[in-house]
Amino acid sequence: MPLRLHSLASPARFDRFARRILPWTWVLAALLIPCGLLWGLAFSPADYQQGDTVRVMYVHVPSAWMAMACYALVALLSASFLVWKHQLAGIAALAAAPVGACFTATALVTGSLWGLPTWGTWWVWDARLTSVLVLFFLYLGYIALAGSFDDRSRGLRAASILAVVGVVNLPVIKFSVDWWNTLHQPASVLRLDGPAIHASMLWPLAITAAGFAAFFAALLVVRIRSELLAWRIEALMRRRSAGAA
Amino acid sequence: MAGDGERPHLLEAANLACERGGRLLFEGLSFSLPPGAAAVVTGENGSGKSSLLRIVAGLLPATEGRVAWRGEDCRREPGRWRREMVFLGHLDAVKPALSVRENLAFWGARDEKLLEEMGLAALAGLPAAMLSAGQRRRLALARVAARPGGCWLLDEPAAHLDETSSGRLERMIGHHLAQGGIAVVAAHTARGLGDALPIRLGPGT
Amino acid sequence: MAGDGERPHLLEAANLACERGGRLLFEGLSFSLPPGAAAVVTGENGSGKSSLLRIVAGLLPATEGRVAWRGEDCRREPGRWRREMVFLGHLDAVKPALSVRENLAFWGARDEKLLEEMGLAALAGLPAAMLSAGQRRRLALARVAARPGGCWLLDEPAAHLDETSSGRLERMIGHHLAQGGIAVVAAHTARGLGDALPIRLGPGT
Amino acid sequence: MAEFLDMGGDAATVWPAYGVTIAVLTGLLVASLRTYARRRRDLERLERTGRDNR
Amino acid sequence: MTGIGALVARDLALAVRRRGEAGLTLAFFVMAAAIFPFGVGPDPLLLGSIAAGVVWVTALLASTISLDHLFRGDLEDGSLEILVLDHRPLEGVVAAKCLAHWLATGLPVVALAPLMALLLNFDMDAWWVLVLSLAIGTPALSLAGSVGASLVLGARRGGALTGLVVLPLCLPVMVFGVGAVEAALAGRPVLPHILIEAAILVAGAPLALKASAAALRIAVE
Amino acid sequence: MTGIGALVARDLALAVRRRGEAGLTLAFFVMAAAIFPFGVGPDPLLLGSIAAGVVWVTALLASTISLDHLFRGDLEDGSLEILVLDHRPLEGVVAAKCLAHWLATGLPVVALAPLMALLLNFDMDAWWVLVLSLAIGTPALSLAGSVGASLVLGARRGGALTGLVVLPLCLPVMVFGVGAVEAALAGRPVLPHILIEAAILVAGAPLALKASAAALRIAVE
Ligand code: HEM
Ligand SMILES: Nc1ncnc2c1ncn2[C@@H]1O[C@H](COP(=O)(O)OP(=O)(O)OP(=O)(O)O)[C@@H](O)[C@H]1O
Ligand SMILES: Nc1ncnc2c1ncn2[C@@H]1O[C@H](COP(=O)(O)OP(=O)(O)OP(=O)(O)O)[C@@H](O)[C@H]1O
Ligand SMILES: [Mg+2]
Ligand SMILES: [Mg+2]
Repeated sequence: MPLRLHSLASPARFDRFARRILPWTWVLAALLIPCGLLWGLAFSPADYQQGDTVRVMYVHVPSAWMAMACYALVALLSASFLVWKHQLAGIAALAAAPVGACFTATALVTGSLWGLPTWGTWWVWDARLTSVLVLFFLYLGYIALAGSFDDRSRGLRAASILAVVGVVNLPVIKFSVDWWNTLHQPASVLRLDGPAIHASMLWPLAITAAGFAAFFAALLVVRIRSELLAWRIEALMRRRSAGAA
Repeated sequence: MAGDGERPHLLEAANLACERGGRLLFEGLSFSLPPGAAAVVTGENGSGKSSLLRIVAGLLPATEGRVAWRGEDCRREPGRWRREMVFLGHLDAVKPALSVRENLAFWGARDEKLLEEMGLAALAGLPAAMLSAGQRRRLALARVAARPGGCWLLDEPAAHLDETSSGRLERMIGHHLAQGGIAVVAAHTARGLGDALPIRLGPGT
Repeated sequence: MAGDGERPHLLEAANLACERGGRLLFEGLSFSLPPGAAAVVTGENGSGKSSLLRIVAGLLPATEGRVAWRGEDCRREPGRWRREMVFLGHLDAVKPALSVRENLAFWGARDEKLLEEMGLAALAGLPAAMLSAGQRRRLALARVAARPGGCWLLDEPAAHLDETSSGRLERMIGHHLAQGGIAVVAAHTARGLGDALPIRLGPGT
Repeated sequence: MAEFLDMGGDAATVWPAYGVTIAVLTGLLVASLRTYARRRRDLERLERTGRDNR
Repeated sequence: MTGIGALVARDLALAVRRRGEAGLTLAFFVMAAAIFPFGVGPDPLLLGSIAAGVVWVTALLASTISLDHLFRGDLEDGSLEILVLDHRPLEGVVAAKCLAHWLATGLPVVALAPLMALLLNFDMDAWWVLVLSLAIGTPALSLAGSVGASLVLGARRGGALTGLVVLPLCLPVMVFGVGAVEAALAGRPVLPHILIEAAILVAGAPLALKASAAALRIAVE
Repeated sequence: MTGIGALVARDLALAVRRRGEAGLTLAFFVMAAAIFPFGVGPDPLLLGSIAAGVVWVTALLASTISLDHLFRGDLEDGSLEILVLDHRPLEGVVAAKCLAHWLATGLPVVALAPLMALLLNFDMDAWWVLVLSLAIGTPALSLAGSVGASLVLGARRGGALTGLVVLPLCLPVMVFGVGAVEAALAGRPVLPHILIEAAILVAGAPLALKASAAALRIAVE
């Protein structure tokens, strides 16, 4: 389906929805992130083994979660775009991907920084680390593919297919710590039998994570709007230049 | 759309519109063809002849409107729809590494008579890489000729052909129409398709 | 071969023969063209029109005979010979990833007037992948038009062109001939090249 | 305060980690907002100049 | 479904014409195998311990090399349009292409694996596991490759983009393929790895075919 | 010879024009290198010992993956005919193509080699040897590749020979390239290897250009 101009011209329902939730998400993000980070930096206890380096956790772990959740979302949106031809879903996925890539990057960098004191090196080719790197490339591939078609809507459809197929990597990342003997920590929060870390660490972690999620939601709305504008601008320009003929 | 008297129309295109590269090529285009009828699409370069053929073939989604074959929307029943649909674009779909005969076999056409009808009998064993432009076009036409009776969509079928072969093409289309097939042909002149339904597309670029 | 009265002949082909795929396409073919003259090569599919043009261009070695440009054998002095020789085959030599304007620049043609003359001005920024068949052919012709005055070898230049653009092609060739250039054009009809030297090739396949 | 800044000797790990995260996220935020604003301006300009010829 | 057999036969016939591809794959494979022992030095133990990984990685890279061919010829000579319009499902066409690709790139690797293993001083008791894991894994690589190749087909350019798109998709298969060999070397049970690998192939194949077919439809627009 | 500069500029423009291509190629390399640890395991010592091989194989992969593009596009869209007819020597055209190919595939490897070496735990005292050997070797790979790529074009039926042609051309370069690195790691003199590598490049370049040009002339006949 080529993207009809009018179907984009007034994604009115999205706009109404966005208008309603946007203030809330900004407020939530602005409250939760500083709160969680400060808590993590200043008021949570140092680890008896790792000392103060454990504070990296409060940025590392939420980033890592967001990196994976974001990919899951991109894949989900892409799938619904492909199946139900819901244009907005495809555009939303396109808008979300760079955010996910950024979270992946921060997870990688903070993890590396954390690795130096704990493992004695900032990079090992351990399965967890490498698979997150692969996730980063998957994001890059998705973004690059979407951008390398002359026709935006064809690029979006091709990239959506990639996003859906790329889901195979999520289990590899999630379970890499179980399948291999890795240096990396196995899951201690997101486990079937409940979290296994102390509440004094769980709280700031949960608050930062919630803050990141709120931030993501707010940013996503802005980026979707921006993306919609880009499509309209391009369509207009195309028509102008074609009309001038 | 209703039939033409008693004969039901095989191909019906209703209210087609096509926008490409930001330019509206055509809109509100409707036509329908009963068995044995042909349409000839003319228009300047860039007016959308090829685009129209690709829409009818189902290669390109129409911006608006629908196409029905034997009363069924082509998007719904791709299997049945496509079995009778034969498309020939600007490209010949010829495999240079295969011989002429093998090329036809590749598309499921094993009848030696086809080679003769298209004047390819003498070239049958030659690798297609060695064909001249017109000979290659004839090979592409032979693939089409192998499946008469359905819906032929031919984009400038006479490109590169000489007089003799243009005559072969006319005979081939005539034979097909006589068997109750229909044909939509894009061309720069309506020559040789005198009684075909003319479809004239808007200005080109 | 001597000149035509006082004007020295620019292009001289003497006793050319060509054998391809075991078939002798032509032999003993001689012709020569003074400045401002054109030749039109006609013949059936597979009669060797393209082969002749490729021999003159120096892409294909002749089985026999020689071609001289300004009195020099083309094989001996490839540098000088080729600077003035412009070849357009069945293929358009268009890079789909580049825009129309960039395609021309790729072949060293930066003149915006070329775009206008070939009716490509409105398409200048479009990636060539989005051109229609005739538009692409026009782009190929614009490349040729950028180098008037030498020897043009055009193989079915009017393929895929509509009426308007065929007119453009005729004007373009006329302008070139008026500047003292010469042209050898392969075509299925001699239309638009009325006073050109006719070269009719033998039977095709 | 100095003690807090020192992070138990792990300042070189903790502060860059927080710094990078905050920098990347604010960078993304700023970039997104600016592109959005730019596109709004572009569209307005486009809609103001020239009518739609269709 | 009667036509699918004909489809496969046809693509195979065409593939046989293009032995060049197999030659290139083999050349790459041999070169890679010749290069690795250099770095590792002659230590047979070390060499043996990385042999499986090297063979697997090389197989993966070798299969990526010829991916750009897979559909591009068909796109450029116009055959792809006809194939997309065929009344038989496009997935069948893709499957036939994948099979042809596997025959040209996967099969030689499987066949050569024992020799490579020997050269790299691989523990020969486990060689059949290596061969088995490759035999199951390389078709999956071809399938994943076809997804990447068809996706970049309509794009302005392939090359690095193809690789970037394909390699992440291939990873899971390789992980379990290597896992099986390592389990065999360590005396642990091999079956679970092989089963997971096979499961990925079986479950992934329809997905990959569907995805490729969809991507091809986009490419001919 | 004045026109050759323009020729190179043009081909480079075509290669560089594809925005983001360089970034894409870099990502592709790291991705390709990231495959190895999945195969051979995370042991830093082991990885360090195969690092040179990994980098070199990746370079080979990058160079071969886009080889088929080198002239085929030009042949099929008809540009090759025009290039052959250019008044400037065809060898110049080939050189320009090789340069563009190297800039797109070789240069990124050379640039990235130090980082890869670092990531793969390579002995950092020898990193400059790795870079040097790649800097001399990758152009040779591009040149050898161009011979192979142009030969297939002429071979009517797909040519089973490409791989076999490219193999003996590339192998010596790679052997001496990796050899130099090995020598550096073992504390032996590096210069002989580098000199031989350079000699292959210098002696081979004109030969490769001539051979490619001849093959291209045959291809357009
Ligand atoms: C570049 C290096 C690293 C990367 C790419 C990385 C990646 C990840 C990912 C993807 C997760 C989410 C896992 C899940 O939810 O199942 C995670 C969680 C975690 N990481 Fe890392 N990590 C890295 C380094 C480190 C280091 C050095 C440490 C500290 C020793 C560490 C400690 C943790 C902890 C404690 C969790 C939370 C696990 C849980 O409770 O589920 N990571 N990391
Ligand atoms: N892939 C594409 N993407 C965007 N626009 C396209 C694409 N292909 C063609 N167009 C545009 O659509 C218009 C119609 O193209 P089409 O090929 O249908 O013309 P045509 O009538 O067949 O012309 P010709 O006589 O030259 O074959 C052209 O202006 C062209 O620029
Ligand atoms: N590469 C080749 N190798 C061998 N034979 C060839 C080759 N190319 C063409 N031929 C043969 O040479 C003959 C002449 O081909 P040529 O292309 O010159 O014909 P033409 O007059 O241009 O025909 P058309 O009108 O179809 O373009 C044909 O019979 C063809 O089979
Ligand atoms: Mg057309
Ligand atoms: Mg011809």
